[in-house]
Amino acid sequence: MASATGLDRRWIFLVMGVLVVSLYVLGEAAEMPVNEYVQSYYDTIEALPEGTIVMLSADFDPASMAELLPMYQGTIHQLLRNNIRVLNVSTWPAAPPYTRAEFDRIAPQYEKVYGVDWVELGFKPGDDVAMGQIGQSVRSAYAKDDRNLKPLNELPLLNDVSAGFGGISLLITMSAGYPGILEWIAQAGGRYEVPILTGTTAVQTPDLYAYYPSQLEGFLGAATGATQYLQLVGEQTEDVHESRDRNQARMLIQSWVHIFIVLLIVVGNVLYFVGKRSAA
Amino acid sequence: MKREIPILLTVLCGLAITWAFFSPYGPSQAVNDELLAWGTVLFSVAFLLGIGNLVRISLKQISSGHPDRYYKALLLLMLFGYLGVGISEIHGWFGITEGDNLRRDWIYNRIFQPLQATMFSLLAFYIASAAFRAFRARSMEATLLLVAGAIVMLGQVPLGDQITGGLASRWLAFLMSYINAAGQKAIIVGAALGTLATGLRIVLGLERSYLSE
Amino acid sequence: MEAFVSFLDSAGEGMAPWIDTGKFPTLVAILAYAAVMFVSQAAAKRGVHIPIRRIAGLDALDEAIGRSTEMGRPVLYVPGIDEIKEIQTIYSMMILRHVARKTAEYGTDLIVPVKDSVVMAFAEEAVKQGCQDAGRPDAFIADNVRYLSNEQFAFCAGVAGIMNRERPAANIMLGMFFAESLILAETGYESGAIQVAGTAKQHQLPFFVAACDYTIIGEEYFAVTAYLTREPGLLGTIRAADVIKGIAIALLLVGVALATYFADVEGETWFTTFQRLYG
Amino acid sequence: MIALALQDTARSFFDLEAGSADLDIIGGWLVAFLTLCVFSFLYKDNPFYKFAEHLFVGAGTAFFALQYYQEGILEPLRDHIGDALEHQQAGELVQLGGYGVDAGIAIAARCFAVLLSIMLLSRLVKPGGWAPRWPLAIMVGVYAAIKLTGETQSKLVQQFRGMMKPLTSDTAMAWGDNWQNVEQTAAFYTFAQVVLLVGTVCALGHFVFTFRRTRFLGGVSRVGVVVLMITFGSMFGFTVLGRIALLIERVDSLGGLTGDGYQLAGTDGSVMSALTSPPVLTGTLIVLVLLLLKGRRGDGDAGSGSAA
Repeated sequence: MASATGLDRRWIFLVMGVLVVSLYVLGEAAEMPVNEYVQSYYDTIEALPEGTIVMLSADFDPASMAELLPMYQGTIHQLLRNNIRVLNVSTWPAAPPYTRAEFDRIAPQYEKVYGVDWVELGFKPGDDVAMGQIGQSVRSAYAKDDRNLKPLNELPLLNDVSAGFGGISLLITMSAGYPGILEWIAQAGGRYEVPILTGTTAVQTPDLYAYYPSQLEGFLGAATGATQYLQLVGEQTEDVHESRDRNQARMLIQSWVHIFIVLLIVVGNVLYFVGKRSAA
Repeated sequence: MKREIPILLTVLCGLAITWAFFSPYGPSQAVNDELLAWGTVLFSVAFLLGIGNLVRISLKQISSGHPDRYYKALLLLMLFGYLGVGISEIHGWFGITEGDNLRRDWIYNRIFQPLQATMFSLLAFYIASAAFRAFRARSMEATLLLVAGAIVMLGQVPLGDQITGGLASRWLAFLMSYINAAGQKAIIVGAALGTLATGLRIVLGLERSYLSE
Repeated sequence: MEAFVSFLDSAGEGMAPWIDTGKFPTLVAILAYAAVMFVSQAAAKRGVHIPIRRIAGLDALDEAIGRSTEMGRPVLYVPGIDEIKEIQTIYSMMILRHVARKTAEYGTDLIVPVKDSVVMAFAEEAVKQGCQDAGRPDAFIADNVRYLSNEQFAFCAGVAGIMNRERPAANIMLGMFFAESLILAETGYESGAIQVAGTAKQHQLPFFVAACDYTIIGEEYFAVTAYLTREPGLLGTIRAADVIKGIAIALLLVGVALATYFADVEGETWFTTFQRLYG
Repeated sequence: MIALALQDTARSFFDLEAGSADLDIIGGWLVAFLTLCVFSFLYKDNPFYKFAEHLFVGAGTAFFALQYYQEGILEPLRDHIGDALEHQQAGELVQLGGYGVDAGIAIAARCFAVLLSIMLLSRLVKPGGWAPRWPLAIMVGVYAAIKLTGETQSKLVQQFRGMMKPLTSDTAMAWGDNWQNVEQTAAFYTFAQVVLLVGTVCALGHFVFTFRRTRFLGGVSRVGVVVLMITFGSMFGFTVLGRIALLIERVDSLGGLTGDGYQLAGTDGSVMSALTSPPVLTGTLIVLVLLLLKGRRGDGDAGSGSAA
């Protein structure tokens, strides 16, 4: 077992760093085919009638914005473009600044009015219990909105929302871990049988295959899912082209780094077995 | 009585919420809603208590001449400075009011956000190094794992799929949708049964270890 | 029956029903599990023998300690990085007591780095008791249970330092791990130690399997604890989970068979469907 | 990353209103500096990293505390009770979970929550007292019950219900996780469904511990291990995907600071062009290689050990 490579790990760090930076400078893009989970996510939103209310829960923080922010932006575009009303909540304290910034940027493009077309309720502490209470009744979970700190009855959108997910036809969560999609599946999907869509980080993606299609209408898995989704949204929304191209370029860097890591595993193992044989 | 009342409270709250899950009856929903509200309030108070702990430990390290004492002082400075700005904003003290663009967001965007994002990206380097130095196909299990991992890595990205002639993505699809899904289902069921066991013991007042501290 | 259901549905004028009949399966599942669990726990308490399968990782624990003894080097035991409220940490303390007994019997040093000050008190107690179990209370060395840091990566750096400087021949990592699992397993592998890891945190298992010699995966972790401690509460829980899994599997197979049988919609039998599709 | 989209617009030196999308110049330099501080940990634990780490813990804790304070204490206590008082004066019911409750009862109930909070806070004064146990007990009961019911419903009942579907299908479906949308034949559909079913049952069977291990159960468990290892393998692959995505995003967002908008007054380089100009980069690279070579002659891996 004592067949340590004896190589200082910082050499590998150095190669890795140089690889990523030089690929970034080269910056080319690659188109990706779309998988069925992403297609289903996109189609589910497209199928919603105008004026429907969707609850969009931002359950992430800066540590996962690399994967989730592009999906979040794309989803907001798709929802607003289709004239769907959006009720924003969050169970992670660091997410509401993203919600505020994205709606500040995107909502004016579709001439949306705050309070009528979208509402930001902000962070709700309590993890599972927060989700339980948001489901039980949005009105008792929040006393004021997050943007203007107004009482909820001054916001017209909330008039169409009632207890037990009443009036809400779909829940979308951008989920980075606990609490996130798995807890929403229990508290919203399990209890109220609300249809759920989600975009998640790579670490959580494999878990979701167990829930699709019976408990999950579709999902965007990791940076690859985000890129595919932006391609779909980009067909009709020019504003996401910039973001789409950037993600496609990242996928090419990602490709090379993956090949590099597979090579590292292969070479490491060859050295290991050669070393073991010569030792024996 | 020191233990009996808390256990009684746990059982009452637990049963009320369990009952409300099965019963849409109005009053039971109202009780459920109120109890959940208490839960979120207490959760927040407990979080703030945790900060007291952080401050206490840091102060102790500063006063005992710990090698990191200057960093701990920086931590406290940042903590209280930021809290000061934020609380003034929330309550409108010193003429600082909360508007569309918050002052605390300035600090959030420039300090918290880049730092947290970068901390986690360090792991990319550690994975590369472990791939070369430690991931060994020393058993049937480890071999299966590494091969499946390699298929997923190559099948997910455009170039990786090209160099395998499109095989990687097909294998990926099958592995993820059927074999991975099967394994995940088993893990989910196991975890749910664990939650069920602990939950039952707590709701029925049999589990008391949380009262011992 | 119908009268009963309609009674449940009518709590009063304009009111929601007493009970949501759609949730009956969940109620039945909870009650069935509770019944099996309490019966098994009571049986275990009465001393009825509940067999527990011996898991490969368990033999590995003894092997690792034995090898450290031969080489005259210490054993490193990392009880995860979570607090004591995490159930895995509590179980890790129980296993630590067993490991401490073994190392005390063999006269090998046991180093236990911890990330939390409360866990440290529990770890000290577990090691002390283990030494007493072995009849060698003098084998307990207070300095070997070490509080390193409360920060995740600083703790990780501290453990890596111990691995590199004191060169333990066996690294045992049991408990709740997060992103540091990868770095710990890699450093341990490089130091040439035999490594046994175990956690019920599924997202860290791939790294342990790839870089450790033996890995205790998922629920096996609880079974190992039950095997070592014979704690009736835990034994009953595992037994109940097994029984419920058996029932669930049986229901699943019947359900799939029926669904396949009645899959046809337009008056076909499953056989004609089969013929049409594959014939 | 969005920074790039706006990179060529001129920026103010210091702007309180600027968001993450269009940092002011001070902000840009701060972001670049802190990012590099964290990356310096890869070489070795050092004062720059420690500085950044403590700044992070301080800022993070404060930001979280403000959120918990505003949304978890002020809103449900101050605002809710204020709201209920208004209802009381108007003689209206207060809606709790969709059910109208007398305002007086609602206020009393929430005042009890205030009392519980104070009991929990008493831990600061008297750590071992009886008072904090009450709120703690309520919290534990609420959490346990909501998880117990929600997870049994979704992860046992609905999960198994979802699995009970026909093994045959008369519509050929496309399958393919990425771009090979291969037409799936009916025979393949059945094969895949059988794999899923058998895989699930065997993996579940591997986690059965208290029944005597017959040859059958041993075989089930061996197949189960294969399924589980492939599952862990796919988790492994996805984790790699995720971590690398984070790194690329960091490089990308630093790249976003190379625009002309981030010139420091009096200099003509933007944040990152100053830091990543060829001489600076080459110099850093040479220094790193030299340091690493020097480390090799010393005590080998010990240096990186303390850095890990």
